[in-house]
Amino acid sequence: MNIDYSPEELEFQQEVRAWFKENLPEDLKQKNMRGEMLTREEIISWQKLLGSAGYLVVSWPPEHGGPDWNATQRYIFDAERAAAGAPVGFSMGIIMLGPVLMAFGSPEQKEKYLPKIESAEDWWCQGYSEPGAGSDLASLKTQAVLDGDDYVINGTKIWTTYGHYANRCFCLVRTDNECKPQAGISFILIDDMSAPGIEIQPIVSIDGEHHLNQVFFDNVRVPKENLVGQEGQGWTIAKYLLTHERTTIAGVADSKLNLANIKRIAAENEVDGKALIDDEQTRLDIAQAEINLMQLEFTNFRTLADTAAGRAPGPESSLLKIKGTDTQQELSELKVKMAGYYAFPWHTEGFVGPEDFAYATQTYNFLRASTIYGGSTEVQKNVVAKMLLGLR
Amino acid sequence: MNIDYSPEELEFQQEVRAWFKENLPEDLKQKNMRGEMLTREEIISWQKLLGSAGYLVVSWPPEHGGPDWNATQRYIFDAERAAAGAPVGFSMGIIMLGPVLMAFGSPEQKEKYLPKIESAEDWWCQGYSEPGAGSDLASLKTQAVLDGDDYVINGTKIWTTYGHYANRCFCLVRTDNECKPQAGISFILIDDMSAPGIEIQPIVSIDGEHHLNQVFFDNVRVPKENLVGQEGQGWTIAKYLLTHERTTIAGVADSKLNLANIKRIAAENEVDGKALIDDEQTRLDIAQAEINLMQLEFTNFRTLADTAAGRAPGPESSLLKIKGTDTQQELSELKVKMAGYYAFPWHTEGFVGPEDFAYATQTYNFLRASTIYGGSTEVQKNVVAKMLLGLR
Amino acid sequence: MDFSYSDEQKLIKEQVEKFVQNDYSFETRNKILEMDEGFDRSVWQQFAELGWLGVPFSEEDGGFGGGAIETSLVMEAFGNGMVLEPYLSTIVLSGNALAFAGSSEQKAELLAGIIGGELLMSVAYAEAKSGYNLANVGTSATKAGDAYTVSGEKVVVLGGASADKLIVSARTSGGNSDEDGISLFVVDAKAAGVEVRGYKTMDGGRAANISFNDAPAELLGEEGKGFAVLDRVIDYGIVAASAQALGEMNSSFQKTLAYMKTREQFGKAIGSFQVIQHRMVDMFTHVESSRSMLIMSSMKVASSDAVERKKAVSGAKVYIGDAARAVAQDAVQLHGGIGMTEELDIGHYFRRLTLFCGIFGSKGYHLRRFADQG
Amino acid sequence: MDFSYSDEQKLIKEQVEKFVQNDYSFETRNKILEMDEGFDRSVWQQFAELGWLGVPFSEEDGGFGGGAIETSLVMEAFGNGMVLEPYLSTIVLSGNALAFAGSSEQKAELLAGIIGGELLMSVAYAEAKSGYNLANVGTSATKAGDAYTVSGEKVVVLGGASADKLIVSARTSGGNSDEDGISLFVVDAKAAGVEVRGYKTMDGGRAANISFNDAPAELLGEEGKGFAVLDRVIDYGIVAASAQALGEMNSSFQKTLAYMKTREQFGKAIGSFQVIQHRMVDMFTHVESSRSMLIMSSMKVASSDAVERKKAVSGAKVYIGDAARAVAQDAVQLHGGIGMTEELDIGHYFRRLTLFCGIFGSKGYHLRRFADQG
Repeated sequence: MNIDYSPEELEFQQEVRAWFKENLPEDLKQKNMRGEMLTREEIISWQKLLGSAGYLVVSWPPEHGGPDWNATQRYIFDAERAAAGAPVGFSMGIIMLGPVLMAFGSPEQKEKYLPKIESAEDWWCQGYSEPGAGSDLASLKTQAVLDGDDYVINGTKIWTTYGHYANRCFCLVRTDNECKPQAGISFILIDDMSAPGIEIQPIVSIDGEHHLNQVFFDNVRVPKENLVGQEGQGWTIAKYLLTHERTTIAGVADSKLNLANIKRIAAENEVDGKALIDDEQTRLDIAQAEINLMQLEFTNFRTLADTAAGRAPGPESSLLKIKGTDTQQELSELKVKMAGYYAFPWHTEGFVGPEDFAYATQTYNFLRASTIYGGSTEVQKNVVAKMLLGLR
Repeated sequence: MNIDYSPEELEFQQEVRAWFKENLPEDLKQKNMRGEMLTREEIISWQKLLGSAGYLVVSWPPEHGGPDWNATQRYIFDAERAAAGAPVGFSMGIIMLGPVLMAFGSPEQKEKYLPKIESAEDWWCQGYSEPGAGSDLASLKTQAVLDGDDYVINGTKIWTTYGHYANRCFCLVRTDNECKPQAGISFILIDDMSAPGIEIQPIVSIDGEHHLNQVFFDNVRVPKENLVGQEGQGWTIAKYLLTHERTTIAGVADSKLNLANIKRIAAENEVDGKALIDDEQTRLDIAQAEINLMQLEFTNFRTLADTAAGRAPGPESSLLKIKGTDTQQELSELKVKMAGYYAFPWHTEGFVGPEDFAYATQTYNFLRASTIYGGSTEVQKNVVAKMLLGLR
Repeated sequence: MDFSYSDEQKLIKEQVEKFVQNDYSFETRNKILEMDEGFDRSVWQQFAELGWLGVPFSEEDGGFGGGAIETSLVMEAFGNGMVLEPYLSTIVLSGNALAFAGSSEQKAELLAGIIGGELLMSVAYAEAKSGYNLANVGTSATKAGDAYTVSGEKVVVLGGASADKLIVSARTSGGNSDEDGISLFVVDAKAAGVEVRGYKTMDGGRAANISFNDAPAELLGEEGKGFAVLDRVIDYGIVAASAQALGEMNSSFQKTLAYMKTREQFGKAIGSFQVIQHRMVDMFTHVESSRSMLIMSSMKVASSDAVERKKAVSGAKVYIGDAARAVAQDAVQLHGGIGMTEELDIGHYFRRLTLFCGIFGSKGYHLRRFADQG
Repeated sequence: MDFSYSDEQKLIKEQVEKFVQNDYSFETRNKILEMDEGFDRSVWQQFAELGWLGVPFSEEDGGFGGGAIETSLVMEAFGNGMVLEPYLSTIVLSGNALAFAGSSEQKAELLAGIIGGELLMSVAYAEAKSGYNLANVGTSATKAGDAYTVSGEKVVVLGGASADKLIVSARTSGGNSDEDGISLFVVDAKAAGVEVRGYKTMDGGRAANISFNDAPAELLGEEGKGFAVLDRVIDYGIVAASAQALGEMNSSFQKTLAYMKTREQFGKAIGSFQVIQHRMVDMFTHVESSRSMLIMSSMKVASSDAVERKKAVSGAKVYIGDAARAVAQDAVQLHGGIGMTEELDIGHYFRRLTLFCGIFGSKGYHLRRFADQG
């Protein structure tokens, strides 16, 4: 039992660290650290830079352009990325669609789509949720009906993150109404988000920003070659993604950067005659958050060590999403508390007070979503109770 | 809207206060304040003293020997009782059986039993729960079968508080197995706990003390006159008691005394060079407990004001048990924390450290029961969700 | 002991509740949000005509003859509809400051102007590094002859951008955090040397940072004794803001409860899941417990015993602040995705309640203030 | 990075687990509880024979060659069965104190005696008014020639009543709470001037208040430099106690889970209620999260960087303490009435875990100690 990286891993860490130091633009770093939203252009050019260094599709196997790293290397990379202050960027194509195509896609699909994900040319968005369906995917209603060589899609998808930035979209659609609800779902690719019949309606969220969309499909024609796998295989594909290894789901690396940032802010900002860190409650709140994060990091290490050793991750891995989002919310709330009255001005108004606090409230508001999307905390607990504890 | 007592109420308060000051034995007060268990003899002689002053069956109507007080007076009396440091004593007969007999009992039953409750001659215990039944009274199994002029009782009751102190017992028994489970339950009185066929087995609880018992009935004969109301009316009677007004269910008065005691202890006890109250966290923990208690007191006032004005208590009254027991547990835990290492010695060992802390752990352990008995917090929430919020 | 409302109190309560329900729908409010000042001056005039702007003030000062209890009734109803008009800054804070410390001339001019709806005011007390400490005052006032001028900067002055006049805390003597030596002044927002930077706040309201550069100022109350007045005024502000928060919490609760009963997931109403049911009971508990604390503090804020007043008000702020946070977060969480959107009122309640947690002092600040009273 | 156990580690883990399961049933334990000393000396001899008493010590000191990780494996398994024998006081605290600071003579005599099972020891550090501060030492030591004597009183010395020898912190110089000037001494419990008052503790164990009146004492380690040793020894104690608590938590969780699956109420298994299911998930989370913190602290307690060590240990104590409290309380609550009784093991786990929350410092104490490291 030991907690150290091997000499090779340490060398790798240095290499990655040096790359970020040299390549991450300072203004991008500052915006990211403040919690400010990045523009589409900023994200794309940064991802292209990553792509050109072979640092974009890091979880992919080498035959598809991945760097052939093991789980520990991917973990180190992500830790260095976060520690450098670099943003996560858009990753639906890399994390979601890539693995699906590799496992279920046709040779033509792989050839057509994978290279453009690798090079950050394509921005994929995800069409899963529908109004009224929430966490209950089996009830989705968007139809795809085969008409000649095309599927004709009608319906609507909601909570489509960065749908207005994306040029392509992968969707779950219903291709059969007769069979059991889950068996009638298929996985399909939409090549062009500006195609006729597609309307994207912005949804502004409670942080005042436009991340989300509702997408309407009105007789949208998609060639039948864009079906991934077989008709009716959509449910299987969706589940495949859920069990796919994700060593960064806990968000440890970014939370560590956040905590370090909070400690710096607490030391630098003076309130009522003393530094924030010299206020006993703030000091203990920060300590408690750091302890919670320590826990998260080591639970993550346990999963990582299992993965690295080729073992299935232990039961603790199912808790990473719940605890990870708790920690993100806790840190964002801590920053709001530290901001005091400076949490009140809306971030769209520029720097009314210290820059460090300008986006505190926006981040806090936005992160309320973290315990809702991707399987709400309540649904996650249902699953753990059933699957791991055998309660039903 | 005002929060003041009327001149008459203030006069009443003075009268009661003076009585306690004059009559409460100092050693009884000290034991009670430390959280020490009282002996059967101590309790009985104290209750007899209360009885002789007309202060025992304070919730009863005058025709049965009650003092004809209104809800506010009863509240004031209980507040003064607690503030004086006087114990609650045993009250199953007063709070539970008395109202049942007044509403459902025969004239003979009233005449036979009520006066001896009023004078503290009889100690009644309650036979409701059975092993395996918990909060689910409808499933109880103890049988009472009519045989000539007697019911013959067989079965067992559990969690019988102070069953080993009591001379009498009121029970829910099953008199009919054919009908719906709730309709076959009857309410019956057992005159003599030392009668043949009754065996009382002690249950020691996690505070190391003997409060509870399991009572076994083996062909115990009870004259049929001891049935209260009709056969099958037991469920109705049990429900009647649940809705019966109890302005002291929140335990505000005793918790206020506890808090005052904790503040005194925090001021008097020095740890690591300063008084406990000068430790910032202890100070804030106490402040938070005091605020929580403020809330409880005012929620209780709202219920009381409604009752006093002849209105039905508002929805807030259903929360008094949940919040009241929370506060009791919070205060007991606070005392354990303040005790530090002195929470470790078991109370049976005499005063190993400061007397103030000698019973802290015992009380903490014992009070874990407060959220279990009398409708667990979970069951209470089920009821509120269904009855008040209309969720089902 | 009597917790029932008088007929007069019931009347004002019903009046405001009815107005909010009928004339201040979520759609109407959204339009008002988009207005330049973040509120509607014609609505404000309506309030004046209905007499609501005089609720907290004595009849001899031209008011309704009410106090914190009546103000709480108005504010709770305002909370139901998230009313945007600057009642807290103009009526509760500025009005009470004038009522507590104003000369008869000041009352005749300013308080009457407020009650009549002609004058908007705000109290400027917080500074860039003061935190929540009202005694941490760096802004200074200088006397020249009979006249004063003030210099310094105040931040996050709620309603500050629309105020015609400001009540400003400034130091006339003493060290930086001394309570003694703080005085209150009335400053005209249009006067020379006053610079106002207005901005939106998280709840869609408006606030301002305001700098004073030898701005002419008129003393309000006794020189050097302003702290006790300000401290009391802010306590009245806390009670009023708590009442508003209670209205917001209760609306969040009621709307969430209704949604839980209709919204289906996995083939049944969400509200049929036991975990949701208990969460709703907790939310209900937060609302009713907060109501108890509001009643308590709205009665005790008027106490002449400062310790009793501070314990009541700070205790209520701690308790209701925690409840507000929990209700706001749970209302969003239980609504799921739709709760995260601007389209729905739930997210707006969330931001109002989040702002409430920080207004006039955080939980930590008030827990300490409570403990300080012994 | 590798979190798997070596074959040697697995062996000791399985050995102790098997012993607890087969030879230390709840009934057996209840009999041992009733023994005069609160533990069974024949069981202790068995531990000695199996080599378990040497687990934390180097091979050159006659030990197994393990460290905190191996000790944690033993202690977690002990926790499963709530083993009563004084491993913590004798082996972990006293043994490590000797290993860290003892002369070769002291090791040869005392450490060997401990490992062999012939000698029971305990560390006496807490005083009546010291709280958790190890540097708050009023007990004093006086040197006369080459010999020392100590005077003062130590309280709540776990295992103190059965100890043959005591390691006592006493002041040889410096003010009451100075870290400098504290020295450690070995004192014979039977020596003149030593008075031991033993008593039961909440978990059924034994502790003692011990007074020293010019009792003869032998220096352990360097004079005046005892604090750093004691601080480190207690950190090892915390890790070991945390491991034991993890075993107790995990057993409480497993037993509660099993009960939820079998116990019926209102016609169905309690575990089918969603509220219970989520509570069980929370309990499971507490156990698994605590395991992460235990792994972390058992690796880092050996760090030569004192800041790293203290953060790891205090962080773990804070976290596992909170988890222990929650698991203990919920296990009783979910069991209902039966969980409140002495008959069932659940209540015994509850008291063990309650004691853990206070041992070697409360949550508040360790949160501050953590924060103090920056």
